[in-house]
This record gives sequence, C-alpha cells and structure tokens, in this order.
Amino acid sequence: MQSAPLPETLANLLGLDPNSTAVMIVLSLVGAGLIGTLMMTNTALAGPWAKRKITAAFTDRIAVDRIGPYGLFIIVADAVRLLSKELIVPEGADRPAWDLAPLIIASTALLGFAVIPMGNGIHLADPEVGLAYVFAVASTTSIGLVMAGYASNNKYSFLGGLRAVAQNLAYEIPLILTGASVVIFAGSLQMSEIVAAQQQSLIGPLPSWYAFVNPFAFVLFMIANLAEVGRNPFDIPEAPTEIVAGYQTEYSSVYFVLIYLGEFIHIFLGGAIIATIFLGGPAGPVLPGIVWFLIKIWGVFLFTQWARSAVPRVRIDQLIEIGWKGMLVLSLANLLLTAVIVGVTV
Amino acid sequence: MIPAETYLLLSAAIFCIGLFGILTRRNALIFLMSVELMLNAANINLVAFSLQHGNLTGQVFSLFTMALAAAEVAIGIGIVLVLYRNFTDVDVTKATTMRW
Amino acid sequence: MVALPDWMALAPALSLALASLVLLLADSVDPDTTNTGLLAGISVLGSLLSFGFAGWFITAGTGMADSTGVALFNNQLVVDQMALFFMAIVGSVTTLVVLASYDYVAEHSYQAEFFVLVLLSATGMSLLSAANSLATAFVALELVSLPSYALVAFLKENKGSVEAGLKYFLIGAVSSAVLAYGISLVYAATGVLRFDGVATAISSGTVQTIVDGSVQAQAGDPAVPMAILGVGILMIIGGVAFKTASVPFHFWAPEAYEGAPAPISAFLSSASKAAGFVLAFRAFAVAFPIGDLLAAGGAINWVMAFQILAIATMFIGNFAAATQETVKRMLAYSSVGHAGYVLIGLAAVSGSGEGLSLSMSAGMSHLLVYGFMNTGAFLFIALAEYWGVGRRFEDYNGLGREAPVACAAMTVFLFSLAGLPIGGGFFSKFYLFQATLNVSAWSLAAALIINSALSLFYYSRVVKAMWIEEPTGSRTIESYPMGLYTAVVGAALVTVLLLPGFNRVSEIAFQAAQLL
Amino acid sequence: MWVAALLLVTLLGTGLVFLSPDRYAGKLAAAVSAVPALGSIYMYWVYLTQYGGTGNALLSPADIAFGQQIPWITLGELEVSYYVGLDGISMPLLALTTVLTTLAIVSAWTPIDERQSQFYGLMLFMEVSLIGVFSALDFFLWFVFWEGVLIPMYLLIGVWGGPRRKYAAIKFFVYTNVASLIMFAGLFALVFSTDLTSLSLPAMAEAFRTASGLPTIAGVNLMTISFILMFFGFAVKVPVFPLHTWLPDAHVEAPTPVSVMLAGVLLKMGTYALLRFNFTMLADTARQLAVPLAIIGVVSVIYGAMLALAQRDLKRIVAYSSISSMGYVILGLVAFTPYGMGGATFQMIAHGLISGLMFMAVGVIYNTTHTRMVGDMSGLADRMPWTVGIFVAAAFGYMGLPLMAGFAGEYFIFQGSFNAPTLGGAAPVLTSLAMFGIVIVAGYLLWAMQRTLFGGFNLETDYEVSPAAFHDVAPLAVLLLLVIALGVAPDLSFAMIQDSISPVLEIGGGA
Amino acid sequence: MSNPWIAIGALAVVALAIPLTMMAVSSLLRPSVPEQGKRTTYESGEVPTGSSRQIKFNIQYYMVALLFVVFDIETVFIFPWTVIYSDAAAEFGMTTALLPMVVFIAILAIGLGWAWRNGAVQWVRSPRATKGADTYE
Repeated sequence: MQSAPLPETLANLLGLDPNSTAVMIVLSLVGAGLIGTLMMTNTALAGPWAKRKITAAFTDRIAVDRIGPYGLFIIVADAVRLLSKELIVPEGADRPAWDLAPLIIASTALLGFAVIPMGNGIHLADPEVGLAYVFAVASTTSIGLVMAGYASNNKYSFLGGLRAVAQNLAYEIPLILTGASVVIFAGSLQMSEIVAAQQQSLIGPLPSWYAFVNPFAFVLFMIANLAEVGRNPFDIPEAPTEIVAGYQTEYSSVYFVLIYLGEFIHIFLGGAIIATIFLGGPAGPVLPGIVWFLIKIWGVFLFTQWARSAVPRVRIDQLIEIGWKGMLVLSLANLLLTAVIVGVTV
Repeated sequence: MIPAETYLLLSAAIFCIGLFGILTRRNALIFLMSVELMLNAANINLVAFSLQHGNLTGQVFSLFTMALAAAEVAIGIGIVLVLYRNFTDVDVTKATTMRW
Repeated sequence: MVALPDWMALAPALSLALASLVLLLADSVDPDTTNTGLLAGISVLGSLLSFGFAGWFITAGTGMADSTGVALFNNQLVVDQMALFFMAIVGSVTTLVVLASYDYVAEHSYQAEFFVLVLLSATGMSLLSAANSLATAFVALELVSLPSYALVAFLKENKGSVEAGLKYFLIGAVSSAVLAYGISLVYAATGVLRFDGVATAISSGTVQTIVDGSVQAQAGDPAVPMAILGVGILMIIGGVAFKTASVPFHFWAPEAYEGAPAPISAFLSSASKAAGFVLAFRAFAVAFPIGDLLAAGGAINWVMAFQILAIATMFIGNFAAATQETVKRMLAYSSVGHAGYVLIGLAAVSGSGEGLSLSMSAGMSHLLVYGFMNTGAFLFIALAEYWGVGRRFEDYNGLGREAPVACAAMTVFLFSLAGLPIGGGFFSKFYLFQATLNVSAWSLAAALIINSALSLFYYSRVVKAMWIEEPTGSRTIESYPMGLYTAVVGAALVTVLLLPGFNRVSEIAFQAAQLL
Repeated sequence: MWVAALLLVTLLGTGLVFLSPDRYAGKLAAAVSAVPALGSIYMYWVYLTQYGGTGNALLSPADIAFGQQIPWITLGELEVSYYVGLDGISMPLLALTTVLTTLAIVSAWTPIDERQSQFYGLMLFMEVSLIGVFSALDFFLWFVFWEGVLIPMYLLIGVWGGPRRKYAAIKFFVYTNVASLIMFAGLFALVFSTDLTSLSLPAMAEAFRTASGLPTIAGVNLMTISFILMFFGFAVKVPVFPLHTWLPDAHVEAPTPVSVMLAGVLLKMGTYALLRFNFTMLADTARQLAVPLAIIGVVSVIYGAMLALAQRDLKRIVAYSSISSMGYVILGLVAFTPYGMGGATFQMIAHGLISGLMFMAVGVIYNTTHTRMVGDMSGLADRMPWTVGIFVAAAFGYMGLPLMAGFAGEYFIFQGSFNAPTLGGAAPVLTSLAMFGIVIVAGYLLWAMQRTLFGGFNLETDYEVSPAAFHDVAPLAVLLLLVIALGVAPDLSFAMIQDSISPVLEIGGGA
Repeated sequence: MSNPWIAIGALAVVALAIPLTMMAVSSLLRPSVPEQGKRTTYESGEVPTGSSRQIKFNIQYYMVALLFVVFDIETVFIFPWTVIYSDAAAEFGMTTALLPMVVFIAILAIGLGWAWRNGAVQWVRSPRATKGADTYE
C-alpha cells in the first residue's frame, strides 16, 4: 500500500532523475496541480449542486433540476453568475485584510491535502510530521475567518468572526488530542505510516481501522470536526437567522465564491483527515484506493449535510461549555485511556 | 545544505526588526508582536543549528520557547487589558503616574 | 544519612509546586472563598516545607550521592549545595512573604490566585537554582517571571500597579527575548545547552553533542565560532541583568517595586533577584569558565563586563536612592544598588578555584542576608500601607511612637542594609569587600565603600523620620496585623542572628561555590 | 567569662528595660546597670590584687586578664573569633564606663519624662557596646561594638535632645560613620597587604610591627597612608581640631545624661583606639609623625580653650573645654614616654570622671533654672548650696587643682612630654604652649562661676528655685569622691596603666 | 526520498494560484457601478450606527482565547510523547512511560478545573448580559 510520493512516481514514470531538485520542483507542481484540480472538482460538485440536492432530499424537496442531467450544469451557471457579479467593497473596510481573507480561507484548506494519501500513489508529500502539519494548516483557516469578520466593518461580520474563533478554539484542542490518541497506536505522525498501521486485521475480515479500534475517539473526532468546519449543530459563526451570514455578510462576487468554496474544501479536508486516521485511508476491498478515498470523504460530507438538516443549532454558551467542559475532558480521558490500553497490550 | 550563515543572517535580521519595533512603536500590542518576532528569531537559530549540528536539543528547546512565548503573550494581553481599563489607551507611553 | 530516591532531591521545589496545586484545587472547590487563613496556611505550609527540606538537605546531606550533588533528568537539573542554598533563600523569603500577605490580601479579591502566583513563581526560582542547562534555566526563569508580571499588576484597579506591571512586563519580555536569542547563539556556537557541555566545547574548541547523557565531540570536530559565542554570552548577561535588576536593564525595578503590592515588592526584590543571580553564578562559573574562555580566544571577557556593570549598578542604584522622596521607591533603588554589590561576586572572579569560590560565596552570602533584611524592609512598607501611612518620608514621622516594635525591626533592617554591624549585612558586605581586595580590584572596593557610606545617609532618613521627627497630622493605628507583624519581627530576628551566625552561612556558601 | 557575663547581663537588662512600662524603666535600668558596675568594680579589685604588673594585651597576649576566645566566623582565609580580655589600659576604662553609666541613668530620672523605657533601654544598649569596645581583642568584635555605640547615641540625641537635636544627631551620625569607613579602609589596606589570617588585635599588632615590603602609593609607604587614614578616623571621635565641629552641637543638644556619656566615655573611645591601633600597632610610624601629631594636639588644646572662652552657654563651655582636654591626651600619647603615655591614659579616666561631673552639675542646674546661659543667672549658691559646692569643686578639678584627678593627669602628661625624645627640640615649646591652655581654662571657669554662682540671685522664674533632689545630687557626690580619690592616690590606676604602657614604649623604642 | 517540502511548497503555489486566477477572471468579467448606497454595511436594512470597531464584546471571548493559548501549546508537548509512547512502554514498562504524562495532564486538569470553577468557560456571566441590556454577547 505504501508507495513513493506522487512527484517521485511521476519522475520514475517519465524516466527523469528524482534526485534533481529542478525536476522535482516541476513535477511537484504537476502533482500539485493534479491534486488541486481533483479537490476543486469535488468542491464544485459539492457546493452548488450536491449540497442543494442533499438538503432537498432531507427536506423532501427536489432542488435544482433544470440545467443538465440532475441539474448538474447549475455548477457552471453558478460559477459564471458569481464570477461576473459586481464586487462591492463595504464602507470602512480594512482593505488589505478584507482582500486577503478569502484568499487565506480558500488556499489554506487546499494546502492541507498535500500530505493526505489518496490511494493509487496519489500522495503529494509524505513528511514525517504529516499529521501535525495537517492540523496546523487546517486551523489556519480561522485566521482568515476573523480577518474577514474584522475587516468588513460590519457588526454581524464582527460577531461572526468572533464566534468562529471562539468555536474553533474550543474544539481545536479536543480535535488534536483525539488525533494524538491515534498517534499512540501508530507510533508515528507520518500519514503513510498511520495508514499502513491500519491494514492489519482486527477480527476476521474487519481491518484494524482506528474507528473500530477506538470508536470513542472516532466519535469525539467526528463531533469536533463538525465544529471545526462550522456545520450544524455548530454553525453559529454563520447562523443566517441570527447574524445574517456572519463573517461573509459583506462579501460578494468572487470573494464570496472563494469563502464559500474554502468552507467546502475545509469540509473535505476534515473528511480526508478522518478517512486517513480513522478509516484506513484509501484502503478498501475490490475498488481502487482513490475511489475508496473519495467514497470516504463524501461519506463524511454526507454526514455533515445530514447533521446540517437534522440537528438544531446550539447557542454560543452551550457551544463553549460543550467544548471546554465536555469535549476537552473527554478527549483528555480518551488520551490517557488509549495510553493505558496501548501500554497494557504492548 | 544551505550554509549556516544564511540562517544566522535571517534570524539576526528578524531579531533586529523586532528590536526596531520595540524601540519605535508605542502600541502595546505591536510591542508584543515585536517581542514574538525576537523570540522567533531565536527559534530559527535553534532549529537551523539543530539541523546543522545533527542533534535534537535545539528543536526541543524551540518547542519550549514557543510555549513560553505563548504564555508570555497570555499574560501580556491580560496586562494590556487592565492597562486599557485604567488608562483607556494601549499606548505604553501614556501610563506615567510614576516617573522613571 | 537517610537514602531517599533521587527525585526527592527536588523536594524543596516540589513542595512549593504541590502547595500551589493544592491551592488551585481549594479554589476550585470553593471559588468564592474568603477564607484567607486557609489559603495563607496552605501557602505558608508549602513554603516552610520547602525551606525545611532545603535546610535538612544542606545539613544532613540527605539524598546526596556524593558531594557533587544529585543530577536529575539527564543532568538537566543538578541539586547540589549551591542549589540547596538558594532554595533555602527562596523558601525563607516566600514564607515571610506569604505570611505577611495574609493580612495584605484579606481585603482584596482573587486571594487564592495571589498565593498561587507567588508559589508558582517561587517554584520557578527553586528550579532555577538547580538548572544545569540553558534550556531548563530559561524555562525556570520564565516560570519565575510570568507569575510575577501578573503579581505586580495584581491591584488591577490601581493605576500605579497596572503601570508597574506593564513596564515590568515590557522590559521583561524584551529581556527574555534577548536571553533566548543569546541562548540560541550559544547553542549555535557550541551545539549543546547543558552547562558542562558548553564548558567542554569552550575548553576543547570544538562543537559538542550529547549522546546518552554524556558530552562528546561532534562528528567532524567543527570549531566553535568564538565571535558568535561572545555575542551569545553578552546577550545572556543582558538577560541576567534584567532578572537581577542590574544596569542596564534596571529601569523596571523602581517602577515595579513601587507600584506592586508591597509584599510582592519584597518577594521580587529578594527572592527573584536571588534567582537571577543563581543563574548567573552557575552559568558563568560552570558553562563559561573565564580561564578557558580567554585561553580559547573568547571574544568576551565577562569578568570585565561584570566589573563595569557592578560599579555602574552600585552608583546608579545608590545615587538614585539618595534622591528619592518616597520610602518604597528609595528601597527600590537601593535594591538596585544591592544588585551591584552582589555582582561583585561575579566581578571579583580570578580564574577558577579558590578565587572563584571566594567571590561567589561572598555574593551568595550577601544574597541570603539580603533576603531577610530587604524582605523585612519591604514588608514593613506593606505594614505601613496596611495602616494607610503615606508613601513619603515625612509620612513616617513619629511612627516609632505608635509602633515601636515594627519600627525597631525596620531600624534593624535599614542599618543592616547599610552595613552597620547590627545585622548580618555587615559581614556579608565585608565578605564582598574582602573578595574585591583578594583580586586587588581597587575600583570595586572603593565603589563598595563609597556606596555603603552613601546608603547609610538615605537609610537613616527613614530612621530619623520614624524615631526623631514629631508626628504630623493625626494618624491612628487601629490594628496590629498578626501575619505582617510575625513576618517583620521574624525577619528582624533572623537578620540580627545572622550577625553572630554568619559563619554558618559563609561556610555553606563557600563549600557550595567550591563544589561548582 | 567575666566579660561575657557583663555583656550578657547588660544585654538582657536592655531587653527587659525596653519592655518595661515607662514608670519603672528608670529605676529598673539603674538596678540593671548596677550589676555590671559592681561587677567591674569587683574585677578592678581582682585585677589590682591578682594581676598586678601584667603587660599589654596586644603585645603580650599571654598576660591578658579575664581573657576568653571562641572561634566565630571564617571568611575565606580570615578567621574571626569572639576574643575579649582586659589589661591595665582597658580595665580602668571599663570600670569608668559601667560606673558612669549607672550614675548617668540615675541623673536621668529628673530630666527624662517621655518614652522612658526606650531611653533607658538605649542607654543600656550603649553600655553593652561600650563594654565591648573596651574589652574586645578581635578586630571584628571590636568594630561591631564600635559601630554599635553609634546607633543608640544617634537616637538618644535625636529623640530626647534640645531644639536643634535633629541637626546635631545627623551631624554626629554622618561624621562618625564617615570616619569609621575611612578608618576601616585604612586598616584593611594594611590587613590585606600583610596576609593576615586572624584579625585578633594581638595578631594584627604582631603582623604590622613586622610587616615589610609594603607597597608605596605615590611615593608614600602604605603604612604611613594607613596610619593617617586611621588617625583621621579615630580623631573624629576624640575629637581633635579641625574635626571637632560635631561635638559642641551634639553636646548642647543632647540631654544631660547623654552628654555625660558622650564626654565621659565616648570621647575616650577615640583616644583608646588611637592608643591601641595607631600608637601600639603602628608605633614606628607614630614616632615618625610625632611632631605633626603633637602640633595637632596642642592646637586642639589652645583652640578648644579659646572657643570655650567665647561661649556663654555653660554646656558649650564644658564641651569646648573637652576638646582642649583631649588635646592633652594626644600630646601625651605622641611623647612615647612612660609619663606621657601613661598620663594620657590616666587623663582619659580623669577627664571621663570630671567632665561627667561637670555635665551632670550643669544638668542639675539646668533642670532647676531652665537656662544654661551664663548671663541669665547669678547667685545660685544661695539657692542650691550642695549642687553649687560640688560644681565648684569639679571646676577646680578641671582647672587642675592638686589632689584632684585632673591635676595628676595633666601633670603626668607635661612631665612626659617636656623632654619627649620623639618631639626633639620642639618638645619644650609644645609643652609650654599646652600648659598655657590650663591658664585659659582657669580663666573661663572662674569667670563663669563668678557670674553664675555668686552674687545676688536674679533669675526671674515663675516657680521657686529650690535645692535639687537627693537622687540628682548623689551621683555628683559619688563622682566627686572618685575624682578626689584618684587625685590623692593616682596609683590606684596609674600603676596598672604604666605596667601596660611599658611594652608599647619598648617596641616603640622609648625609654 | 526527496524533500517532501518541495511538493508541499508546490501545492502552496497552486493553492494560491487557483483563487488568484479566479479573482483575475472575475475582475475581467464583472461590472463596476459605484454608488454610495451599495457600500453601506448591511444591518438588516437599518441605517448603520457607529462603527463596528468600537463595539465592546464579551470579555468571555478573551478568556476562552487565553485558555486556548495555554492548552493548545500543551499539545505541543503531548505529540512527541504520543509518538514514542508505544516503543517506550515496550522498552521501559508502562508506568515509566505513562506516569510523566499523567502528571502533566493532571496539572493541566487542575488548571482546567480551576478555570471551570472560576467561570472562565461559563458563558453568560456579566450582570449586563443576563439583564439582556445593550451588549453584544
């Protein structure tokens, strides 16, 4: 299962010298472009189309169906529509920050995919500190959110930004601590190692995916992830019915697109992390790894959409208290519990 | 490998930028950021020479430095907050009830 | 000799840490508690335990495998006589301070936090005494500093306190950044952070590394770049100068000591300063031995640097103190001056061995005596603040009539600080004097004498106000707070007893310095 | 053991008096101080009968009386010990101190009416320090006591003194402390250049005497520099011209009992230290510098006397005349003859008693009349015959009337210095000049007495000027008896003084 | 194995290039019709009052942030431990490997408990907020 990173595979494929830096830079760009395209495709599919269809299905509606099969071409229509809208800069906006925020939100989420093994050798880079890297990059997004909220000079935005930060802060630590409990099993932060460690059999045909080995951690991680990506029940940063749309209230045109896409990429990134550290990465029977990987991240996406439709939003005080008094304690307990289990079994 | 002098120059430059910020800015928050810059200059040195010398001492210590920097900021912001409450300003030169 | 596990050697630090955790727990159980007695009791117990352990270990040598002390955590911490000596100073000062704080914080909110912060800071000081690596030293130093920033700004409704906290923090943050950068440069030059490793690197001239706890030459024997090392050492001197309130990083001291709650001023000016000095003593004696440094073509002669610093600190501190209008600020500047005296411990070093131990033990002895007399003096200020006596010299007029016992204690502190033979301060100053003459550092000796004479002038202003002047205006002292009185009188007793008992102190200090 | 007992008893008494209520403090203090006084008198008697003929404590340590040595502190290579002992020089001074303290405390009963327990406590504390100064044989111990005298004195003047007490106290404090530091510096320059490992006074004396190859600074030998620095330091205490300006202020402002101690004992600390340090340890240098020192002494005599002549305040008159009297002591010391040095030491005792007596008498008069100005009162003899009688007797003692202690002291000094070998040809001239001082003293005392005591009583007061109380006059009587006793039989102390002085003369190369 | 950070850097370039391209495309497509009314910030149709920079928000946000800084940094120390834990437990036994972390987490837990009991993570606390006065959370 463990294979060389994507640029190296490409070099071998093309018969180029993998030790030459110049070659590697070029091939890395190629690989990065590939992964970027892949993820943007996913997002484009999910954002304007899948989200609507799924929500509609939950609420027993039809949603988009006019353009193309199953209304799929709405993606193109929406893209053109949004890109060609006028960009309105709100009064008193803090200009550089206001411009940078969408960029940060979109690109940081994308950056996280660099270390995710997607199967079939589609694994851009495999640094030793992969998991730490991906957590680091994923949490950078909140900087973009607070920048957007602050720079807009809008009270809703400002509150949204604040809420986003408070929420990310509250759930970041449980997320990381739960992730750390997986590392206790795997003994490495390298993504390929973590995936490799999940390939043994647990009971019979059931693989030792950490979701099965440590279901408690899996549940905690799923919840924390929901909060991280800001989906119901933890969507108070946007909370359209309270503060309109939070930090994105004042954004329009391409900036809005970027923020919107960034959120979806972020959801997929969360899915990718879950898939990698809990669901055996791209592993799965019969189908090729990349397909399994896509199935898993779309599964997580479906889960978030289901939660979005099914679960009511928590209040800010509930959010904070669940995070600090519930999740954090549970995740600390989980960490120690895992350590004891691992310590006893080795 | 990139020669060690490069890292030294980089860290020295960052350190000096931080120092410059401290000497010229009067906003307590910018002051805090400048201090962070200086600490990070130290971290660059530590990590770079950890690689150079081939031992982990520097890297481990840089983790501690980061943690302490964070704690320092936590305290610092707290003090800036009470400063603001008492003087309704975060200008460090405004607080002058005592003479130097 | 009782055989204790190795980690028990840290008991003085651990008991402080434990007490702070117990306090946190107590405050968690009942966050709105106003049971100052319980909180202060836990703190006093913890710090007394710390002092007791340190004293026990010093006298009984319990847990000491041999005379070189107990090395812990891969030699990152070393509990030897020197560490225990300073742990004892910290323990005693902390005891006095928390005892005195019992009355002081009774009318403030956040009492538990106050004690927790004091104890955490004391834990840091205790650990700093044992730090045997630039890494642990830095961590411990920050553990000392961070709570003390908060403590200085503890009276958050009081502009003076907040301003003092801000200034202390700003300068502290800068100096810790400078220190960290200095440490990183030393690491860059030598490849190690442990003091013995740095020393080996300097003496052998090659970069070292640590394998399985022992210092070894780095593969390929790269040479130590002396220029980088020199800059690093210079920056470390800067960091030490801040913590010890020495020139050129002394500006915070008068502000912080004046603005802070008086028990905290006592704590900072005594224990915190001692902690800074233990770092300096250990780092410069163990990691940067001056003989090897100069022999290896070291770019910096730190003895010279400390000589300049010592003289400058003495003069600036004492002359500024002489011009002050308020008692607390006068004491604050005088404590800067005292930092100058202690710096002699590093400035009067000649080579290693005997000369080194003599000057360092002189500095250490002065710190111990100073710990009691200076703490006592600031606690007397706390008492005055408690009574609502003003800040200026005139406000102390005639206080001797209303509170003769406390004023007698204050008189003892002040005269002992000045170096009159009424307390241990006389001998410790003389010891420093002897150290300067031992290396024929006439300028240091002259500075010491001139400044002692000058200090007598401004200290006696307070004595004059308390005893000789007529009280102005009406002032009634309603209560005589037990905790503060106990602490002040206790400190005075110890200060006086240190006159006949100085021998024990100087002996231990000398042994400790010799073992370095 | 005896000395330690004296110190301990007095120290305990100090604590006791501090804590006692004001009403009883005076009586209690008198009772407490009677213990060391009686003890020292007993010791004096023991010394007279048993130790007769022993040598100098510094030069022949084996002969020390009541000696005790306990190791105390080791500072690097320096060994400090608790080392006390007495010889013919310190024994009379010790007795003088304890007796005078008791009498001063009794004489304080009338004038001191506020914060009494603190006053008497400080007096006793001062007594502890003074006992220590005269008995310590280790430099550090001695220095502790030496400085220990300052603090109670400073407070005694500052708290219970006259209108300008603050100024006087600060001046006293600053002068004496600066002097101590200078002395300290001078002494330690020598200590560290002679590689001493023990700071006991005998060891220092030995080391300084045999020191060789000392560095020179700007062409002057370190020994000389140290001598000058130390002389300067001690001379402030004595005091000699021109370092005397603190003395009149301190005397005038201090309450009478404190003046008694100041003139009676504290000034002797200076001359005692000069004798011990400068003239014993550095005898050679002292001989070389004899002429300038003698000139300083003579100038002090004349200058003090002239100033006294110009005063109208009785206390000031006595104060300035003290400067004059201490000038004789300097003159006697530099002579390096048995009569010169012995007489100087005897003069310390004599002057201690007489000046104490004078101040006490002035104090009693002041307590009654509330003025000390010569012009303000006359005819007191009618109203307070006892006091005036004693005052007259004391004044005659001061002038050097034979059969009084003052006469003996001055006579010895003049005899010793008239042909002092150290002064060479200048000796007769200087001695004659100094003798002239006596004439002036006689002049101003007679004048003052005539104006004050005799003639018609003309002081206008709103109360009856009546004879002083018994406990006011009794100390005067005791002192007067002592003065006469010493005048009639100077050998009571002169013999032991000479025994202890002769080793000094031997090492100094004198007769 | 080549340096993985080259590839990560490449993705960073791509991740920036994609949004930038979109911005560029959009700036070519979109119209610009400046008008004062458009630029006012949205407050549900009301005329905006005051600046959003001046509003005072709940101190609790700050408390939470502080708490986060502390706890987040602690994870820095947990991660190295998790990596070596299973090896260390195998070599030195579980107690040796686990005890330091238990102590560490216990101290953290005491801190958290203290913050909890002292209301650092209790949201609605200020009297103004409970009264429903003119404050924003």
